[in-house]
Amino acid sequence: MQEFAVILVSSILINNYVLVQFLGLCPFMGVSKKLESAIGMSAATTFVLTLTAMASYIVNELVLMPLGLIYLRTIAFILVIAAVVQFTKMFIEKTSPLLYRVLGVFLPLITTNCAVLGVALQNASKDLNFMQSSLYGFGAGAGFSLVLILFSAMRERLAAADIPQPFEGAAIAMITAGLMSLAFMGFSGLV
Amino acid sequence: MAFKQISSPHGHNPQSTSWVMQLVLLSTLPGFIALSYQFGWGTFINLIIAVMTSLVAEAAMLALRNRPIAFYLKDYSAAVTAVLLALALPPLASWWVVVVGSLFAIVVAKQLYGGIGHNPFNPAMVGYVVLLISFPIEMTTWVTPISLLPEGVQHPGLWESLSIVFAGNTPIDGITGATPLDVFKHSSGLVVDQIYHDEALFNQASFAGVGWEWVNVGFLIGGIILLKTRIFTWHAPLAMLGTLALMSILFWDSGSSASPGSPVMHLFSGASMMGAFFILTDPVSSAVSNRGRFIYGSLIGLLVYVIRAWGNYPDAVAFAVLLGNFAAPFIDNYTLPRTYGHTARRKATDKGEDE
Amino acid sequence: MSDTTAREVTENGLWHNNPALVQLLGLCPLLAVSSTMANALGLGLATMMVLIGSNTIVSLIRNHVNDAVRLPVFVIIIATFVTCAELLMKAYTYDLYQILGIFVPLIVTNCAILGRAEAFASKNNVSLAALDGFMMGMGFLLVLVALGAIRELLGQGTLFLDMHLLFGPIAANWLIQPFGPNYSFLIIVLPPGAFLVTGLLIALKNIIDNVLRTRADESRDKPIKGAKRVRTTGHIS
Amino acid sequence: MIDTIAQHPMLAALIALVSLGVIFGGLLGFAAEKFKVHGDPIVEQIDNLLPQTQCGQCGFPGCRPYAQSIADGDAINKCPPGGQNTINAIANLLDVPAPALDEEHGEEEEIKTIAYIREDECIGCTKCIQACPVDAILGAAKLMHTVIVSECTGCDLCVEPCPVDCIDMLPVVQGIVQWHWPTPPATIDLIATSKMSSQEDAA
Amino acid sequence: MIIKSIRSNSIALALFALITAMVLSSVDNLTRDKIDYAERLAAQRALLEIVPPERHNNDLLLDTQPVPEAFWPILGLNKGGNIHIARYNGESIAAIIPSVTADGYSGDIAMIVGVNSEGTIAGVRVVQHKETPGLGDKIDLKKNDWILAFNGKSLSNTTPSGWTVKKDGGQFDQFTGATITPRAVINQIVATLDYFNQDNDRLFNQPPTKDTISTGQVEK
Amino acid sequence: MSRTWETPGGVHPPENKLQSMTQSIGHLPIPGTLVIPLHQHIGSPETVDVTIGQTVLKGQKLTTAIHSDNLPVHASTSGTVIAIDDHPVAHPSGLNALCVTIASDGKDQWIERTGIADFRRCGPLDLLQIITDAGIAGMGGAGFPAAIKLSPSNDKTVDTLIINATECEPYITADDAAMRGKTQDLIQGIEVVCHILNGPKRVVIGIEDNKPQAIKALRSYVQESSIKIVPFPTKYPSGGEKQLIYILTGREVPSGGLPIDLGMVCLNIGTLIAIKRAIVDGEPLISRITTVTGEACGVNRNYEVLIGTPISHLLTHNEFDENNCSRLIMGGPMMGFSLTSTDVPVVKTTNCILAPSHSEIPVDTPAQACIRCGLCAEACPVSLLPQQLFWYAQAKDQERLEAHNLFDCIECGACSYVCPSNIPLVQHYRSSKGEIRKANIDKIDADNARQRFEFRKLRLEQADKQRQAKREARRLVTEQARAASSTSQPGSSAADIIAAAQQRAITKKASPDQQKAKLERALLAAQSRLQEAEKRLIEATINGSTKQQTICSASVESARQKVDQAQHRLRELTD
Ligand SMILES: Cc1cc2nc3c(=O)[nH]c(=O)nc-3n(C[C@H](O)[C@H](O)[C@H](O)COP(=O)(O)O)c2cc1C
Ligand SMILES: Cc1cc2nc3c(=O)[nH]c(=O)nc-3n(C[C@H](O)[C@H](O)[C@H](O)COP(=O)(O)O)c2cc1C
Ligand SMILES: Cc1cc2nc3c(=O)[nH]c(=O)nc-3n(C[C@H](O)[C@H](O)[C@H](O)COP(=O)(O)O)c2cc1C
Ligand SMILES: Cc1cc2nc3c(=O)[nH]c(=O)nc-3n(C[C@H](O)[C@H](O)[C@H](O)CO)c2cc1C
Ligand code: SF4
Ligand code: SF4
Ligand code: SF4
Ligand code: SF4
Ligand code: FES
Repeated sequence: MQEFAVILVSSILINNYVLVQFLGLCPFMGVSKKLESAIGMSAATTFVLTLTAMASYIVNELVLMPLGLIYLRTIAFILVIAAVVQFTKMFIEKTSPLLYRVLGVFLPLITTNCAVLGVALQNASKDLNFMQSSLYGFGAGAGFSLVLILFSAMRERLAAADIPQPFEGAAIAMITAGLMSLAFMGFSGLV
Repeated sequence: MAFKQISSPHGHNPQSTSWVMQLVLLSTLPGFIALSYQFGWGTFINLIIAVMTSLVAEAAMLALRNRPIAFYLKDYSAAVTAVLLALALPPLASWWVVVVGSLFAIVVAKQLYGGIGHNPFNPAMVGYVVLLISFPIEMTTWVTPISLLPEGVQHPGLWESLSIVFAGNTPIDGITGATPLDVFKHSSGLVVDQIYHDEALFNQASFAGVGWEWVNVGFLIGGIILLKTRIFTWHAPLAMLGTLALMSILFWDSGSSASPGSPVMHLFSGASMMGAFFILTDPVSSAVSNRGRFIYGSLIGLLVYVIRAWGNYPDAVAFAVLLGNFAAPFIDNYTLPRTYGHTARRKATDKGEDE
Repeated sequence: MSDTTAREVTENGLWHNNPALVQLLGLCPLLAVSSTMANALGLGLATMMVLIGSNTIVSLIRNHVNDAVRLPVFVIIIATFVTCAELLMKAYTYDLYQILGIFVPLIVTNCAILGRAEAFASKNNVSLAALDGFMMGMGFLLVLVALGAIRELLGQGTLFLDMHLLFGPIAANWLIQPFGPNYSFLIIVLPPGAFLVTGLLIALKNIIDNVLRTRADESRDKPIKGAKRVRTTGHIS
Repeated sequence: MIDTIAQHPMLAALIALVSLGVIFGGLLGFAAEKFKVHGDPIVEQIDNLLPQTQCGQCGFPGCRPYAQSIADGDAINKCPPGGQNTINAIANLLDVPAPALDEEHGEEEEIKTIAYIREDECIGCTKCIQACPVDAILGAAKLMHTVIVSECTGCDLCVEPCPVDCIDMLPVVQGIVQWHWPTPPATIDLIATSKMSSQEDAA
Repeated sequence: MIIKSIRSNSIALALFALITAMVLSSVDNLTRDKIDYAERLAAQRALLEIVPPERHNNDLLLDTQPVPEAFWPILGLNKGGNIHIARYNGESIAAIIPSVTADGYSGDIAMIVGVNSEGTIAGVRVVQHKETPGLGDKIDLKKNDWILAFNGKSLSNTTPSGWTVKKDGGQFDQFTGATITPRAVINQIVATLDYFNQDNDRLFNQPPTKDTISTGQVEK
Repeated sequence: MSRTWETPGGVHPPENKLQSMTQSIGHLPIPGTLVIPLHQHIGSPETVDVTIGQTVLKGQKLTTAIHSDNLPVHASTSGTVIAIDDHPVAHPSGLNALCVTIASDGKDQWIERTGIADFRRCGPLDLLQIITDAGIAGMGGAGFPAAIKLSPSNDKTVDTLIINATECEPYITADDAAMRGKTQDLIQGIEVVCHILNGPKRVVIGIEDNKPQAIKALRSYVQESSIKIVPFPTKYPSGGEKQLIYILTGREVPSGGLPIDLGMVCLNIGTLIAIKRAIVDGEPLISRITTVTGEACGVNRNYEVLIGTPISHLLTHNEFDENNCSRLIMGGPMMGFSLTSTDVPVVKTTNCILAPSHSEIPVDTPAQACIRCGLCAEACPVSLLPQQLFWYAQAKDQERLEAHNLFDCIECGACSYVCPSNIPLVQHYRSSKGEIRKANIDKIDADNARQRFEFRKLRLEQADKQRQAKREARRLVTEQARAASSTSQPGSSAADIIAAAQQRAITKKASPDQQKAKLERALLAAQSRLQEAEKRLIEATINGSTKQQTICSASVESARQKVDQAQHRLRELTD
């Protein structure tokens, strides 16, 4: 139990995927202008991350390792991710058209979110068991969601700020992310 | 004669922003006096350097941004930022430490966002954290409080202090040491009673840790003045102190070696009181509604405790405040008050006219 | 798209549509491996190679894949190049590979690469596509190296640190320390610094653009207002 | 079995990747058929933001075609009647930066104008009726024509076809009912103007 | 319709996968040996710094002994670890012992301590730590050569009171503003030496796990 | 019963009420000309009954209501109509509006008045008609026709009558003076209203505790009656209808709703006195009590002023010093609007003319940035977050503004008053509200235009298709003809066929009679649509939101235009 808590705290706060590990930055910058879309993106990404962590664990343990094909990890995982994303899309569309309308547009973007491949690769190199892998996947997603949602609320606020012209848009968003990352350094050493 | 077209209301109460800021400046006096008494001239020198740097930086940025300089300098906000940063820095820190901190605070954290009122993060705390991370040695070298100085040793006088700060002369041995929170953090394996017994920082204290208890009392007095003059409401500070106290009670476990310290120590050590009454209350970067500020304060209190108890940093107010700032706009979206005539509170993301 | 010229491709890649500063794609490696110039150069080169390769192949096969499998095929192509790059780096610059870590395989998900395959290579001929790959890669590389240089200099007070990882022993004494050996400003090296410096670079580009634009505006003729109007109601008899 | 495959790395790689390819390709094929995209709701949303003046200044025969073109990647700053507000709204919808209005397409007007036919000069040629995209002109052949004020979008398409030039575009009267408080001027403008006026005083 | 689409897409993708697989497996074939070599070189590097190639002629990587479970607590190991033995012509000359301390400023500090057969330190390297950059991270050889001060020290040639930082009256420097990290490292080195004294007979008298003399270490 | 509730927020600006209460209500000489704006209340416009040059008597109707929410205006004195044109009116915009200008003849001659001393004999509906004919609009604020407020509606009964004697604005003492000087009229007015409302269960006079003399005066009259006088602590803006209802009953008027939804009606002192006069004395609303105050006036005092009196007339009689006046305000300092000219006439809602000196209300200093201090939120009586509203107003984020309940802002000005950064918050809100309303109207217009454009396209397409089909048919015919002619009938030429086609076309075109019938049908349809739309507008006004109201008024407007069109075309045809 404690181990799980440690994994979660570590992947959400201390080694936050976005602010500390620099993974998933493109959607972080791209889909954070509106709170609503950030929430949608977060939900979709967390779901895909968790599922990918599980699926890539299986592929890695059952196919790549026994066959000595570790060098094919990258390509195998990216295929797995694409499949998971596709599957998620179908699944959601089938089960909840409402949810699909909210999340649908975000799903294709997730394929090229490096957080997803990052989780798969990191898990594979860390030699974890299935439960741990899934938890890392979920934690990564939760951490991504946390900062994405807070960041988008902040960017909405910045929309009316009197920002010097050259800094408007991407530049100030970067600087804001920098200050957020500064704040997140406070979590170092927690576990 | 044609008269001007002016929207109501006509007339205004006499409070102005610069008046508010001046009041905040005045209210830091008790804390400043306590700091100076306990740690010597260093704080005063920090203050002068920080204020000068901040004002120059502010003026320069305003000039670059083509804004009326005098109009904005008159609001005293740069001075408040500078003073609060200076009070948080270790006395006798090198001049360039103070300068870098002030520059970061004013230029990056404040003016790049559009100046007063627009910054989402607390400028003083941004300056502080940048320094803490970049120059850990300079930032963890604290002066020993007056009552713990060895026999015959005194804090350096003004000139000597100046030479330490500007010429980089190292302070005489024995006048620097760890802070109570620092000591506590690193006495792992000892039960609390033993720490209290062994460490001069604790066994000579009136309560909490030597020197720091009175600094905190100073800021508490200043804070109460501000509360009474209705510069801010009680929500954020009390929520923070309350949560901090609550957490330290919950994990006090009668002072075993794993205990992160007593409520009294947490409330009256480090930057607790200054944080609660001067930093959290920075209106610009905090949540907006009273409910929001309550949540914001509680969140910061919680984070302060978590980082102090289990994280890397002995004091965590600066980090916790930045994290709180980060969450504030989100909190704002979900803590609108219930408006007259509505049955429920609304969320900022609600669409249309009602419900 | 077919009327794009080589010159436009070049300008877009290096400046107007720079993947890092304008499109804000490929940010993860940009921020993660820009703590020293050597790292930046290593990853930048690898990325550029992959971009050129994938753009070329995608352009070659662009007329032979149908829509449903278009994306997966592109991804497979990119992943193949990345894996090759990974294996080669491991074999020849192992230490650098260790430092860059996960970001080498993550070139696959560098959105800039798939983005170029989709937006450009799949619509243009091979030579243009390859040029685009080169220029986009170059644009990315230049920004990455600039960022690396700034962060290394401001953060650790060095330049050309660890270059031997890339260029072998001859580069071992390239190291410069303009501020003396004891200088350090940690925040720039740490994650926050990556964001801050990138933000400043973007702002710098905006400032330069503004200057260029005002100059161009001054020299250009005023547009004829309303020149592009059409009649929505057809011709009038 | 696995052992034998593992013995031949080349074979293993082939089998692994090909089978992944087959499975995945199948999945995609399934998805592609099953979930064909129907219609493009974004066009609808963009069209909803356009002012529907139907003036053609954007270079398209009406607002909807322009909406379609935006959805296909055209610039969003070509609609002068919508002005900056519309550009901002579309930028917000599409999550792209908002450019300034492209002046080649025309200028944003401060006050809406609508067509007014000087009825005593009108010869009843019906050309304006044909020109009006929203049927805002009434009248029969050889009879005097008149503009329905509430329907006129102010596109001014009727002005040019009129052979006797009897159509004027007149600003809509801003009465007490339409009036609302203007946004207060920004502080720097205030200070700048007061500075200027004090300089003038001094001079 | 669906079946047809599935089939055609599967075939297309399979075709690509086929080409890819061929390309990749041949690249793998070409680079495999070089990569193996590079990996071993890297794994060996720290070991070789402690016991340089001229002092031994076995394969340090392969000649290992597990730490007996009884000693895990002393060495701060949670999951055990392997001790590398350096031999010159079959004779054990040094042991390289993994050791972890949890008393650092933040998180564990993992190091390897090389001890010569006579009990002096051959060298210490910190392999993993999370100490504050600019403060506690000077234990890393990349930042500071403080760690070299232990070379040649042993429990016998240095008094117990000397085995601590200067601030506490010992022989070793502390870092300005950070005493906790060096203290922790020093204490753990002492613990490791303690362990070595208790276990060295067994360590040095075991035969090599494999006949590694013939393999020799990987040459630079 | 006399328990009171406390509203959140509120401010305590200096009251400055004593200055104007040193003397009793005064009277001014009749001005030479009176300017009577035709439109002084909420509601639609009306038709003018008088012509230039006509002589009118005091109290004579100048306009006729053409719609149920119209109110007539009356001549305030006898004289000659000398102009009916646009003239500056009492409106924050400073714009002109249609006014009737009367040159007074100094005789001040009344028309015939028929008061009903024993009003209890009349039914409520008759009394309400008299109130409407007397042109009585609410005199406390928005100027809503009083009769409509008092009209019975089918599903709502009024059980509480609230009399707003708060007068929470600084400086203004018009109601205070009226309560002291015309207590009896007031009480009678209350009785009339009670009768109209069929005897509400509770009648409450809500009054701030800073008017002890008025309270005393009232008490002496109402000792034994069922009217409760409830004093409560002075705080601005307790006089807002919704605030007052909460203070007195602890209940809140639902957002977008009206007091009637709670079974309450709230009337101002002045309105009640006017009602008494209309019913008992037969006098229409032609004068009101107005406070003239401020340091730029040498005399501060309440006057009984004729509606239409130019402000300049008031000011000259009160030793106005123009050079010492920083701005001219109609109403109080918190909610009153600035006047740009002294030509503006007094209207039914003019309770105060405030001419402060430069030191009294100095020029506003430029606004600083909002520091989110929250003082405004502390002051807001309806628990809004003014700083957030301001922030989103700057960002022009209309969605967020509405989510933050912008339309619940009563524009009381408490937030601007306390803002340390001197931000003209209320103006921001007003401008944002205006923009949102305009955006809503634009949206309706756009949708309408889209429909018409698409309809037109469809029509053209169909016409095109028909034409094509016809051309095709014609081609066939000609071909056949050619084939036929080539074989047998060389005489029957193409011309014949064309003539035949023309003939067909002519018969197809409708006869004038048919056209007329069609137009009449269209007119009928348009009229019924108009009625429908008007009904909806009324419903929306009663219990709908502001947004609904704008939508409905827009549709009424367009329906009305359609009727006009149809009439116009019909006329064209019949002429
Ligand atoms: C942010 C921060 C980081 C620190 N990092 C370290 C560290 O990495 N290693 C260490 O020994 N002490 C660290 N310290 C602890 C203090 O420097 C502490 O005061 C010091 O170790 C006590 O030793 P002294 O006797 O040299 O004062 C850190 C303190 C702070 C506030
Ligand atoms: C647009 C509008 C419509 C109204 N409709 C009614 C109504 O139908 N019935 C009613 O009793 N009062 C109605 N009122 C009057 C209000 O209840 C209120 O008394 C009036 O707005 C004056 O309030 P104020 O001065 O506080 O703004 C209406 C007011 C407005 C502004
Ligand atoms: C902020 C605010 C303050 C008001 N203060 C008063 C007041 O002091 N006295 C008053 O009679 N009406 C005041 N009103 C107007 C009332 O809300 C309401 O319109 C009036 O009492 C209805 O009565 P009437 O229809 O007879 O005018 C105020 C309105 C607002 C919005
Ligand atoms: C009660 C109060 C507390 C403040 N606290 C801070 C603070 O912690 N840090 C700071 O930089 N400015 C503080 N300010 C000043 C001001 O809000 C600050 O300069 C703005 O953040 C700059 O936009 C404070 C002001 C007030 C009124
Ligand atoms: S310019 Fe704007 S209003 Fe005119 S047709 Fe184009 S989109 Fe419509
Ligand atoms: S009347 Fe003229 S200006 Fe108005 S919509 Fe029709 S064509 Fe356009
Ligand atoms: S009172 Fe003024 S400065 Fe304070 S929060 Fe409100 S608007 Fe901002
Ligand atoms: S004006 Fe509106 S926002 Fe301001 S205090 Fe009054 S009700 Fe609240
Ligand atoms: S590079 Fe685009 S998400 Fe990481």
